[in-house]
Amino acid sequence: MLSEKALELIKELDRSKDGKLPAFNEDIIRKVLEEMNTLFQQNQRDVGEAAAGEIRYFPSIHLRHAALDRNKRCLLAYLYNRLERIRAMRWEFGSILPADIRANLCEPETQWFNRYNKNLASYMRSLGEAGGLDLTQDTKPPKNLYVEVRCLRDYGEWEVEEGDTVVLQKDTTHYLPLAACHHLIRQGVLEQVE
Amino acid sequence: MSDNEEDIIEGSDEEGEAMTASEVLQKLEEAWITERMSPTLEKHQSELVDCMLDQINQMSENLKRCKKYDFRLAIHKMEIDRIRYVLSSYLRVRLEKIERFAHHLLEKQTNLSNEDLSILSPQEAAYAKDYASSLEAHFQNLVLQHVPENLRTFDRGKMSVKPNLDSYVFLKVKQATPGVLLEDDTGEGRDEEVDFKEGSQYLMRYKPIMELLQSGAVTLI
Amino acid sequence: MSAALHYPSYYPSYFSIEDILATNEKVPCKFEKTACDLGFLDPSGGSKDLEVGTKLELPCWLARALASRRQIVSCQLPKTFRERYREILKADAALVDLHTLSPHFYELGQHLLPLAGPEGTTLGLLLVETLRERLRSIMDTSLNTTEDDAGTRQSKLDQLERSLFLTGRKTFRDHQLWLSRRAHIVTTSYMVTQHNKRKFSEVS
Amino acid sequence: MDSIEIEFLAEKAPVTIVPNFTHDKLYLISGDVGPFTAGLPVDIPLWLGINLRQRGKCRLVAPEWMDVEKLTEIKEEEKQSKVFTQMPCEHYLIVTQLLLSSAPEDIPNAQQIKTLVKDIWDLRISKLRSSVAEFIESEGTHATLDRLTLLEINSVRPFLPHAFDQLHRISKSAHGSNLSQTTQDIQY
Repeated sequence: MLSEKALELIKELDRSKDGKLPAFNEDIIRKVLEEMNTLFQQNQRDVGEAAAGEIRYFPSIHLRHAALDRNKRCLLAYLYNRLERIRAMRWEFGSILPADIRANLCEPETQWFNRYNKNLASYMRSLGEAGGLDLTQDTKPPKNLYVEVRCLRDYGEWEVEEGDTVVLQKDTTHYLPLAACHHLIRQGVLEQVE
Repeated sequence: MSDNEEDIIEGSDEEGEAMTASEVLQKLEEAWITERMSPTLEKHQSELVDCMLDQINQMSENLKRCKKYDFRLAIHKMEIDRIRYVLSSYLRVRLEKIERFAHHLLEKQTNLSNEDLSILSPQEAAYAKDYASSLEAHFQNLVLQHVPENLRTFDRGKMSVKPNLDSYVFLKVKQATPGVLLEDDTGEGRDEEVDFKEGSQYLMRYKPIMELLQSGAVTLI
Repeated sequence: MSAALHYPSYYPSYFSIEDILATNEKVPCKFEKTACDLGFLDPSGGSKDLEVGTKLELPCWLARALASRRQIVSCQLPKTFRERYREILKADAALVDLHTLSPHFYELGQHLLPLAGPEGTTLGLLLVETLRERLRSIMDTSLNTTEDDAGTRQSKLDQLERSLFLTGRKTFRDHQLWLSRRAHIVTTSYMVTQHNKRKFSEVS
Repeated sequence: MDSIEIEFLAEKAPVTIVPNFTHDKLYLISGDVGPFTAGLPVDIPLWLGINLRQRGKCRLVAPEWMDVEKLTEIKEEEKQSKVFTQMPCEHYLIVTQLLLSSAPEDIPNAQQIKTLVKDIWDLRISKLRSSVAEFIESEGTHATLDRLTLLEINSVRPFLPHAFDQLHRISKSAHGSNLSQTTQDIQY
């Protein structure tokens, strides 16, 4: 059936839910684009015939046109849903993605990610008059200023606040201001214990 | 630390009267809940946001002069954290909607007669524009420029994602409003009228109460 | 999933994966006009054209495009939506294994409405009534039961019902976590955790 | 909203404390609190009360309704009544949880209070579930939820509004009056 290749792209995304991102499938995209060009050329030819009075070509023209639209929809939906996941990653991983995830992005996606990063950063900087507001922080309503945290891996020396540093060594526990160590918890360096 | 009990700050409600910081905070919290519960993007409240950001920044500055063991320090810091949480959560949920409905919102924006009616703040509008055009550029780059000529357009009418204004919401009535019309749009011709009593709570579609929400007769809960 | 604050219910858009999958379900069609040079689409026929009278199962998106304007094809409802199954659904809506019957029951059903002809009204009613009948038990199991029971229950739901069910589950878990006074603890990002798990399993 | 966010809203409600210190008024952004005089009860926001209690600076005072006799009465009334009765506090479960987890020794009959409040919650939630079921079957287009508290409403959210969104969307396409967004996309 027509447009079956294009559907494979959608099924691929459907199978890898949970925010995972499979490698960019350039191969199938190319095949879909080829199918589209073939369908288009056949339609060009038949449209020529139809213009010369051969109305019997209309059903085929119509059918191929529907398939062309369907292919376009699948391709754009593939790109769109991937960008949505890449966007979510900015909020979860931060502005630098782990290397193995980066490897699954195609070059234009990496560029898009960088542009998203930049746009977000300049929006956050523009808030208020004193240097902006980091919206990736404060993910939960605050309870206490200080929290007890356990270190999940060696991270080395880290500056809590101006001039105040601690050494974050695996399995050590610390009592730190949540506002300062929030992003280390989100990134899996520290774990909040209670 | 602000030692002035009558700490009146700039910022204005409909009557143009100055509001106290605590009134601004109250309004911001209401706007936050409404934004969380509404299916669409509500009108921006950047005056409230700017004012509160200013307040917590000023307070943080003042706290630097406090002695480390000042009894009040932790209390003020906690309050700053609480306010910053509301601000962040409010602005985050707006960003989520702005991204999702970017094209739709920008189109509404261009059809505006008056800038005061703008739903997006100037910063948000800039953000939405860049976001929408980054999507289009990406589509162009990887797909649209490679497809047959008659399929190369990014058709906004068909493709832009729109909010579902038929979404059901919970609401509380602030001002009694008789005869609220719930039009039946499923074609069964069962229009209904409901008398909103003050303090009553309902679950109903967003669209019929959109204007009452804007006028303040109801709030989303 | 992540820190999403705005969770609208399912509402199809041009980019919906769900909608694209639902519209791929097959619909029995008969060609009312000859489609030149497209004989290859019929795996059983060997002719160059798709002749008038050819019966073929087409994906819903194509069936709709061909049936709508020039009536190139006429369509039949897929069997799940025909009378025999409608009777079964009417009699015992709450118990039917809808997932096996049609994984995109409600979405496909809605796309079939314009193809249903005089049966349209009955089909429309069937969709609304089936969901209404089943909601109670979806709500009760999603908001109450243990994880095991929930799993069994979920397997018999269509895609749309599943999304409702998972919505209820999330609320249930959130409330349990809150009751245990652990809801305020800041945790590692979901994606970071998943990523670390994958990395770990690759190493070991 | 998550339960934790409703708790955040509930933490703005006032609670009475008896401080063991004396201090001038505090000028918070959200409003002034105090002054504090050792031994004299004063009303302050719950979040602050709990913080001061954790720091050993005060004793919490149980709200008037947090009383075995009163709660037993409320429970009986809720049992007898077909409709939801008026709760003495918009955030009764949250306030109970917060006070009992941070200072059980400040609340007389803490264990009994906990059980009673849990019973009241359970009664109301099961009442809510059956009225939701009735509402679904009634084919109504809107529901009244008078006297339900925010956390109770949240226990059926977003399931209930989402379920109605879907019923509505499907009815709408069923009546063909207004084809949904994608139905049109595929149409041509």
